[in-house]
Amino acid sequence: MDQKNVNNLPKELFKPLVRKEDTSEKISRPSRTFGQNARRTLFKNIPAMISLVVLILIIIMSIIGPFMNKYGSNDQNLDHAKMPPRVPGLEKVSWLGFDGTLSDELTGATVEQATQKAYMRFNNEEDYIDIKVISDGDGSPNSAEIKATYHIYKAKGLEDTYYWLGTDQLGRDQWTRLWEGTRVSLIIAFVAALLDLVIGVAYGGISGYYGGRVDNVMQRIIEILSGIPSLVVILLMMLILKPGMTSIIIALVITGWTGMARIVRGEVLKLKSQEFVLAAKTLGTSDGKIIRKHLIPNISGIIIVNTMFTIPSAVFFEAFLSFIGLGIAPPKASLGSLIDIGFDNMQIYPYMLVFPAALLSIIMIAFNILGDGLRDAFDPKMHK
Amino acid sequence: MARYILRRIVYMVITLFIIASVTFFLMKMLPGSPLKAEDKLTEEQKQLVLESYGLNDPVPVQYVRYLGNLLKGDLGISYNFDNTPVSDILIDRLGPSMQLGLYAVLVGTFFGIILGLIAAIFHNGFWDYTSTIIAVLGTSIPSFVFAGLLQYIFAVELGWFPVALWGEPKHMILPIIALAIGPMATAARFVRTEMIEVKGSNYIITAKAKGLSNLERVWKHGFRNALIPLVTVMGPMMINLMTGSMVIEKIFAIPGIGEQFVTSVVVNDYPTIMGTTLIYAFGFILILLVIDLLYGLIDPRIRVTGGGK
Amino acid sequence: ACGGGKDEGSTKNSSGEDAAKAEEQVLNFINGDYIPSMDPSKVTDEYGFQFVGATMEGLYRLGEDGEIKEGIAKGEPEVSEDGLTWTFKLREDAKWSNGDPVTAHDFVYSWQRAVKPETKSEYGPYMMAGVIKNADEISKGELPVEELGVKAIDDYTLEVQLANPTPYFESLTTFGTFMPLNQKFVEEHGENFATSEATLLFNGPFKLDIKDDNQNITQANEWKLVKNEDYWDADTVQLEEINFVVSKDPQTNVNLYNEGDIDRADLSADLVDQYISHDDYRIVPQASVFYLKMNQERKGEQTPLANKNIRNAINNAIDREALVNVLNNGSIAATGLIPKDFVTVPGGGDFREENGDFAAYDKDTALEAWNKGLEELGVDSIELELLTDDAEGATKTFNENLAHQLETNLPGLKVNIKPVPFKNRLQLDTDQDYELQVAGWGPDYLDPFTFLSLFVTDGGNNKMGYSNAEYDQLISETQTTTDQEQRYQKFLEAEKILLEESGIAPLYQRARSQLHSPKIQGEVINKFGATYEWKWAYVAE
Amino acid sequence: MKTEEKILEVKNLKKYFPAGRGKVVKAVDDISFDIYKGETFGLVGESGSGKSTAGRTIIRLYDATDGEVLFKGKNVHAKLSKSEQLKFNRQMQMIFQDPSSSLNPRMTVMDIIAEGLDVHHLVKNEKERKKRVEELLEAVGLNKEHASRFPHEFSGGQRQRIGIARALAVEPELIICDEPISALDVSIQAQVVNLLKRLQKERGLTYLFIAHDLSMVKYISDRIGVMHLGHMVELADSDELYKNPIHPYTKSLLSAVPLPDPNYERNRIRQVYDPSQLDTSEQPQFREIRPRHWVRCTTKEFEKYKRELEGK
Amino acid sequence: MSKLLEVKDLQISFNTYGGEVQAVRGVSFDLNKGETLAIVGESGSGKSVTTSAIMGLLPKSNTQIKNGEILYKGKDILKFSEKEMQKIRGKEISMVFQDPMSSLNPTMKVGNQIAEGLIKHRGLSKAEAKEKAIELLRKVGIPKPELRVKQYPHQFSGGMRQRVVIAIALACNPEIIIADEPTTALDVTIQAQILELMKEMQKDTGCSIIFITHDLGVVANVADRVAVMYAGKIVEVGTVDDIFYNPKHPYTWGLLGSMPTLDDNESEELYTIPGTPPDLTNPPKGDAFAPRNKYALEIDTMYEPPMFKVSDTHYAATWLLHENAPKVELPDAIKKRIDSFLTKQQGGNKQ
Ligand SMILES: Nc1ncnc2c1ncn2[C@@H]1O[C@H](COP(=O)(O)OP(=O)(O)OP(=O)(O)O)[C@@H](O)[C@H]1O
Ligand SMILES: Nc1ncnc2c1ncn2[C@@H]1O[C@H](COP(=O)(O)OP(=O)(O)OP(=O)(O)O)[C@@H](O)[C@H]1O
Ligand SMILES: [Mg+2]
Ligand SMILES: [Mg+2]
Repeated sequence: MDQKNVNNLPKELFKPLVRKEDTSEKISRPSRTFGQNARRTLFKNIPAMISLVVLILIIIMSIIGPFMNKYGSNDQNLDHAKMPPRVPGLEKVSWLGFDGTLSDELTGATVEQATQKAYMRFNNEEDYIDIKVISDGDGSPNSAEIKATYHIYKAKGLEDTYYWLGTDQLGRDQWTRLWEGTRVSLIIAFVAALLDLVIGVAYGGISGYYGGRVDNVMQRIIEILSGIPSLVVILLMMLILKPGMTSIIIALVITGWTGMARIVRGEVLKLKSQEFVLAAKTLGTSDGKIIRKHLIPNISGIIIVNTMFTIPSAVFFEAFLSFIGLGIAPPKASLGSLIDIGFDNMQIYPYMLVFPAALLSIIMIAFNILGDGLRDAFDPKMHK
Repeated sequence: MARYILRRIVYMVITLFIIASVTFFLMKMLPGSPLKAEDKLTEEQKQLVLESYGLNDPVPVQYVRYLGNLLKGDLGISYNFDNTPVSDILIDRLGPSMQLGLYAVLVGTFFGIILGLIAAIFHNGFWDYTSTIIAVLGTSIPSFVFAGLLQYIFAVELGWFPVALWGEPKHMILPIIALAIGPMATAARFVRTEMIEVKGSNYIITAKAKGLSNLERVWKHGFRNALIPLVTVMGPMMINLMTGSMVIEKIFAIPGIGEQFVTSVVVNDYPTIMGTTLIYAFGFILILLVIDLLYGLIDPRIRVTGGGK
Repeated sequence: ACGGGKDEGSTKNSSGEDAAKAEEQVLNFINGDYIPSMDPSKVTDEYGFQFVGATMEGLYRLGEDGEIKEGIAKGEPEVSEDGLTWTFKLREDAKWSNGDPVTAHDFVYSWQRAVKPETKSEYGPYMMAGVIKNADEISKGELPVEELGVKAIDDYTLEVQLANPTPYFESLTTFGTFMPLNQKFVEEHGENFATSEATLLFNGPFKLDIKDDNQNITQANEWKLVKNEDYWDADTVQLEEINFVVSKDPQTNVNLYNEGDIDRADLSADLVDQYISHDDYRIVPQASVFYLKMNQERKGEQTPLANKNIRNAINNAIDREALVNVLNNGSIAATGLIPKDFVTVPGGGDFREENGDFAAYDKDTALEAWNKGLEELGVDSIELELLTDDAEGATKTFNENLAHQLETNLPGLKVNIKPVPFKNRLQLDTDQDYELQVAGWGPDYLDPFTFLSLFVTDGGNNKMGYSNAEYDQLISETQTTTDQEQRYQKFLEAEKILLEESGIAPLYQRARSQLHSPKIQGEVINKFGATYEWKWAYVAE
Repeated sequence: MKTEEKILEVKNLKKYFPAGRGKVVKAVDDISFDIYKGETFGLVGESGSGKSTAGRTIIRLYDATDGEVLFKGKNVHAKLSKSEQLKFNRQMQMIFQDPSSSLNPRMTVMDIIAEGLDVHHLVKNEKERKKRVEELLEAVGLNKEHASRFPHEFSGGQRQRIGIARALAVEPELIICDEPISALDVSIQAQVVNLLKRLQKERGLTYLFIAHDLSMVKYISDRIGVMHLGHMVELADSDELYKNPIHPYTKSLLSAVPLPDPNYERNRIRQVYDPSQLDTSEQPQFREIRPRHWVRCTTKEFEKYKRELEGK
Repeated sequence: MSKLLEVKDLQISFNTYGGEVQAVRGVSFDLNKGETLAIVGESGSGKSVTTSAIMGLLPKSNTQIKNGEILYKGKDILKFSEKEMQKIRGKEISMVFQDPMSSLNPTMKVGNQIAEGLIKHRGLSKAEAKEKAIELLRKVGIPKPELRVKQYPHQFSGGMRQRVVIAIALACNPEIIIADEPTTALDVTIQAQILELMKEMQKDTGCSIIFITHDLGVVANVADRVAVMYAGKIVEVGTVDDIFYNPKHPYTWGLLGSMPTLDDNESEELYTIPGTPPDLTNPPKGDAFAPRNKYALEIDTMYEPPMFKVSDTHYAATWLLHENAPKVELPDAIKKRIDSFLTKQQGGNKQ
């Protein structure tokens, strides 16, 4: 409005304002809780959401995956051992690696020699082996090189059979075992993380809240526990307990909870001198209720985030235990035990390693990204 | 200061004592015996040998004897290696592991810090995402998969480095890379988060108001303040790495303590397990002290004498 | 069974032709682990025996096919009528690496040392008790060590009193525990004896060389064997140097082999597929047998396995061909307790062939026995725990397949696999706290006794509640019988008894598959003791 | 309104905090005062002088190192049974300084205000609970729609009023206000102060009002105590204190208060407090220099101050 | 007097999740050489955003400078590149922040923090800069500056830290010092010291000061001129005397009235401004202050009031100054207070 107009404003506008209601204390913004804010922030975090979706898919697959084909997880069939992956449709696209062939590059003094080796290598099923000469060789050792492709499904008369991810040394379907293994690994990880959470939160909460001597003693205990290499404790537990999922979980929990306890304690220490806690105290609220209603809800974000990071490390530790031979009892599989087997076959049957290792890595990555996303989501500074 | 360190040392001794005791009794829960040809001996023969090791004494007697020897600095004789003092094992095997672990931590931290700084400077930009992806991959891919891949690609296929074995500097490269990836990822993550946090703090704004450029702000003001959490995580990580990684040592055929340690546990070589545990615990507690002292150096507000809180 | 002849066939390769010798007689090997001990009295493991064997020499050595070859002893021993007194003439040109002559006293000292309790030797009493007179009593501290039945008649004559006529005694003397020791040297170094290169003394074809003379041998990660010029038969020894380095991961080892860094790499089952067509691939059969122990009495209580039909059913329900297929390392199906190509029955063929197959895979028979067994027990299903260890790479799939076979072939059977570390398995075995167990046994000397004595009632290694009076009787008789033919008849019969009532169910006879450089010639592979014998080995062009 | 009935007696109260290496921080070092029913007792002093500590020790958030706190004649630091403790909690309440940290961010305003009602079982059912909370909200000038909202949705002044409502819920007799307005905007401070005054009138409340803003304290308090380094250095009726400040610290404090009067400010002469001028020949004591006017001083100073006062 | 800085119709918004926050909605003022301009107003009224804009300290990611210019010595610094800004920051215009603890780097020696700017802008050597730092510390009244330069911020008390911050701001003899609530975190006694120090420094160097605060007492102490901000706008501007003795905007009345003075009679209620400030994502139509204004007019809900001139130095943005508006008297409480001030002044009696 320019200065000129100001002077020609109608007089009636200059009546004192009559207010219908007192709007001075009105809050116009929609009511949004911290949780809702966190959720919105999380939902806007694309990588985290992708991770979440991927994880949910993996979890669903770990439940339904084994039932998606007709093979049971321990259906052994030595005739079908070490079959490469073959997927209907995708089998046409040879570079994808789902065409159900095995191939290898072999060398010899002459092409014939190399070919002979190829036949030997692939059960002498000459009719089903394609030979591609890479170099003719000059008769000196290993100068000739060929690439042999073995159509193992055809050779075994299994044109109508499809093992999507191939089979292992006992002819078990890798697809089924992969998802079953994922299920086992995830159960171990979730239960271990859950127990970590329960013990860690209780321990850290008590230690932090009561403080003083209680805290001192409890912290010393943690310090001593962390001074013992966790491998000792875990291996000892694995040796003392009956092998199996339960003992792996127990072993993981025994060393795992201290991290959570430390974090919770730190947070509780920060929170307990906050004035709302003091206010609750002056109202006569009991200690238990203060911990439950005032402290825990306020550190739930950090707890959730930490749990998100605990899960992949539990998956990983289980894999490590399997790797050193202390993992899940056969014939059950876990991602770790599958990787262990795959690792031994890495160069010749790479599919045995690739799928479980990739899945493990995806799970780890997804949990880590989701964890990061949650950390941001629970950080009020990130709320917009 | 001296008094503080002295007090911490006394305190360390107590902690070590408790750890020694706890592990001792844990060991006693282990089934099996130190016998090597156990499967061939008769019960009588076994008992005779156990007797000669003093293992038929009541556990408290063994405990007192153990502590007594410990005080004399005697960690005992390995059950697995004939006539080999545990201290010899530790000295021989710790060397390569510590060497590797130290280099890995240094290399990893160095590159991690660079990655983290890049990510923080270009917050939410391309470099940020790239370095975050590297960090996530680094923490997500199991070391045995990674080590196997390294060996296959760089040694078997490309032939740039030796496949395995130990002794010359060239042997160390692949294991160091395999080991360094973890610390690198962790360092990158921490530096990034801390730097982003620090960047929003008032003294950085003050620095900006002084007319300092972005780089000057990050380097002169931000970095040191972001260092504390980094030191806190890298310390224990260093001890973990320096006490060996079973997987890496096995894959690269390195005569380290990590591999030896797992073997010791599996074959019930108590004295070696105890010795290794004590070394680990000692390193761990020592590094905690060092971290506390470092805090003081990094952040003058944290007075060392304050009791470490 | 003693071939006194000298170095025949020593420079022949497998096809019997002489191969041209290479200029440089050096080999590079991987060792699967550190050397846990070099003290002959205390050695217990494969690698210990390997390097004690290469650097020392006892009365005899083993040549191709277990042939006994002269060592410190000259010619064949004189054996008394009753087979209890053996007299050995020693050669006078044998020397320790410090120049001392090797004498009969060195044997006396060493054997006494091996049995006396203070030494804490595990193998000493194990090998000598029941063999050498008074060894058992001495090891228990009941008699002074001087009472051991071994005497130096003079510097070069050794007389040994045996507890039982032990026809395989000659082969025993090739074993690490029976090596001589230089008393002066050992006592001089006391506790430190055999802990470092500097405290070792050799009388064998090679000397152990560690870079740091004072480093504890057990901690050396690299070492080499170098030709011992003072060895009495040094002329025969052609290898100048054999380098060793410790590396445990099979994949790494194969990679090293392919890079030409090493001359031999053992293959894990998983690697066999890839290298089966490799020029250097070979299978080395071994004399170790693996079998299923079926515990009849767990912690004082009878298990379903006390029922013979159940045991027979299990024995017949196992398809061993499938199992060795899973193992995939050249192992062969075991059909009895005594391995193939281990001993020959006097006047006959291979023990295994003579006694025939006891472990036929026959689903129908198995099922029949199974149902009968279940009926006798009055149950319709059984759950059994299968105790296994992680000692060998392929056992995981092996166990899974075994369990699977049993479960599919015997309806109502549930097998729970319990994998534990090796040491724990032994503990559970000692406590007889298991139901089924995959166990294995490697021979310590060339005689069926090493296998068949395992399962006598309450025997130290029985631990499965197996007891058969007739079997016990036969086994004990073999110790006193001097007539070899009769003795072997008893062995044959005993094995038949054990297996016909399925005391155990044999599984497989182990083999090693490896990549092996063709340039290695003349290497002998033993069935017990030191695995490889390099005295006659050389590097071909 | 004001009576001579002592509702709170603080006797030689001490609160020391350990500060590592055997050192202690004497946050409150031997202070004594009484609060009468219905009055507002102001407590001022620089930051760190121990005001909050005193308030918190009185309400038993801290255990006293030494000394007594008698509430209606009963020692609150004695061992109390659970029900006695609860009763005490109802009678004495506290309002906190920081409106952003004094409300649990994860609870609705309804639950925050009703916490006291729940703890003391003051309401029988959900409906009554809701009604009480709405009444309380109204009493502090908020409306009932606010009950379902979360603290972060409110401005500082509104939050502070929620804190007041929470304290009022259990119908206390004494409320300790620990700097309830320091963190608020000027325009809001007056709202809260007016509210506190109104509630005092309506409900006969007694306040212990802690602040460092002297003009506000003077405005709201009947009597004022001045704290310095854990000691109470001066205590008097508020007018008396302003007119006749005796202790040099009080004088310097008063002379530093900025006033919204440019002319006054232009001419302000600030008095600098110099502890070295104090008499150290003996341990100073809290002495009544005039009826109801107490100063911490030595005997020598006592005489000096007395003379000064008379000289006025 | 020459105009050193002119802010013209500055409009700044922030893009946030909840929408666009219109933090500054058309602010204009100017700063003369050697004067102190105080900006008052409650929290969130846009004081800091305005001054941060002058320093170019606003976060790039979500700030939108929608309109306006900031002329420093005639040049629009909003158009400066980051490099150019770096040359101005700390050298020509420097800033003192509210919280002395957090605005000093805890891990850097105080001396270095002061010297940094000198090295950067004045090209001094390290040793010279250190000399200068000691001198500055002495100037801001820190005893034993030779020792103190080697210490860390935590070894200083709150008041001393703020002196250090001021020393940093003064280091390069800037033309303008922006002090954003420099005393809010301090005790009254220390606050008084700092204010004295700042005034002294100004006398020495002749710099101009923009002083942000919400404490009217402080304003009365330091300011030559005062700008009162409400909801992203300047609602009244004038000399201190204008604002304190002749306030025209109801919001200014509220600010003045809500502060008790030592002479106030406690039985009276304080004059208050009811309600809470508006949500700047969605500022009300018309006068943003209207909902809280006892004297609001109908027109307030429709049109924003322009700046009405009260005197040459005094302007206020309220429709009450319109010729058609009903005459509204100062509220009694405030009138009485101003009267008491003025009488006191005439009496000239001050202890
Ligand atoms: N829990 C505690 N542990 C240790 N020291 C404390 C604790 N609480 C307070 N102190 C110390 O006691 C002294 C008095 O603190 P208090 O909070 O009572 O001061 P205050 O007068 O309320 O100050 P402010 O005006 O800043 O609130 C300070 O030196 C403080 O550091
Ligand atoms: N970076 C930002 N992003 C979003 N909104 C912001 C940002 N900075 C300031 N604001 C908003 O701009 C408005 C004005 O803020 P400003 O800091 O200028 O207020 P102020 O007057 O300085 O208040 P105080 O007295 O509390 O310092 C506020 O509503 C604030 O929330
Ligand atoms: Mg306080
Ligand atoms: Mg501000």
